[in-house]
Amino acid sequence: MIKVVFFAALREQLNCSELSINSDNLATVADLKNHLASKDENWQQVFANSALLSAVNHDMVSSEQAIKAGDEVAFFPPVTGG
Amino acid sequence: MIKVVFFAALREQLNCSELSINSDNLATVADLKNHLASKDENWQQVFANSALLSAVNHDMVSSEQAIKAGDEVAFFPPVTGG
Amino acid sequence: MTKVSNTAAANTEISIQTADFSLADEVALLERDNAIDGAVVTFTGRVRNQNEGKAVTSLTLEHYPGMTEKSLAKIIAQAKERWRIGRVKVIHRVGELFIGDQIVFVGVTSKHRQDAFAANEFIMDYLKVQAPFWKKEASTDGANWLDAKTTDENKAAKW
Amino acid sequence: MTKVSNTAAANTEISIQTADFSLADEVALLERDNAIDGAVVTFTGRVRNQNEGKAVTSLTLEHYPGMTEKSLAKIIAQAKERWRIGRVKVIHRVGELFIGDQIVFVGVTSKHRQDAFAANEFIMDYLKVQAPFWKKEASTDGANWLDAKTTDENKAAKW
Repeated sequence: MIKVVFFAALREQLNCSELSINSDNLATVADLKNHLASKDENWQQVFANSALLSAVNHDMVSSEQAIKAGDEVAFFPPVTGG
Repeated sequence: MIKVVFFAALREQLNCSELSINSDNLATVADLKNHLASKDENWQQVFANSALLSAVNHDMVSSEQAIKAGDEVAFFPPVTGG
Repeated sequence: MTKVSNTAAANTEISIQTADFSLADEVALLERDNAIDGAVVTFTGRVRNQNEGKAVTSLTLEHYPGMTEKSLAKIIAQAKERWRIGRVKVIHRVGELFIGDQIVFVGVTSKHRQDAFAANEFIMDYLKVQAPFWKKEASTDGANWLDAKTTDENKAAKW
Repeated sequence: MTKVSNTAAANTEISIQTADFSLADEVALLERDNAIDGAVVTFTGRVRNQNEGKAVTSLTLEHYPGMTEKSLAKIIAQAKERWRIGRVKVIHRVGELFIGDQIVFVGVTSKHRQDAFAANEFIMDYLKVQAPFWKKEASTDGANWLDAKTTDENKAAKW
């Protein structure tokens, strides 16, 4: 299983902060994105946003990043701290 | 008359912090320097130092700066504050 | 729980907290038993009363626990590689903050001032674009998540 | 007499003093009734315990009363022309100072952090080469007037 977490505007748009997903057939962050986007129209729209950032195990990564069972994958909007 | 002031290492080398000089025949800071350098060997040596800075009425100036009666002229080494 | 996390490495401390902080106390810690560093540069970021023409009433800061600390530690490590600096402290508050409240503190000490200035600004610039914090702004326009600024991206890219 | 002089213009204050100062008080003044500036950058310079390999015991600071204030006011005015900054405070101590003592403080506020960082470092860089202060250092080598550094000249020339 993969733990998936969402933050800020993304969390609100999806009305979801965390979910678990079976990692079979999901080789990369891009695969996971496509899988999540297929949930419904709202999720599809949200994941169509190219500005979306992703992290695997607390490191910022690109969509090509490989993922495996036990990973924590995060999706969030560009950051605005400081 | 011109008021002339000296600071820091210069003040110590000359053993003088302030003096008054008749401004007749002194058109520029360079003239004043030459005049002071003519006092004795010590003053001559001190004013031979090309790193010496000068100020007229609290503004840093070059040796070509014109001076006149009533001015305050200062000579000092490169500054080391902060 | 006012202290969300506190991460300390050699001469480095990172704190994510809901509580306010004291600039004087932070600088005293940076300077304590530290007579080799003659320069101390601090940055403090506060909630402004307006943003892009709107009157702001409050900000709510969200973050990604765990990743926040890791990303800040990485940014500080990069700064330590690039400049000769002594101690570093970074504090970032989360939760609801009001006008004038302190949001973020970066303190850096060094032997020579140039290093402390550069490292401090570098840490802030990278924090802005890499550390997972998000601001929701309550203003005359209602409550809205702030958009990231391309100027911040450009500024970080210049280092 | 601990306060040698205190010069205030619009949003600018310059103080030459023998007394110590409180970073917290200075920053509180910069921030008071100032909710438009979200960024505060401070620089504090302190007496280090060594300089070029020698163990330092104290520093004695001399200055040129009148010219000091004028030159600092000019430097700050230049900073205000170049960057969009809010308030500026510069404190420089004179007299005898010991290891760890605060020597100089520069505080700058601004709407956006970049301006406060740049203006603060600019003011320090120019203070170093233009403001008439001189340091006499007491160290294991005896008491000696410090030489100006060409690196400081070069740094100021870069702006």
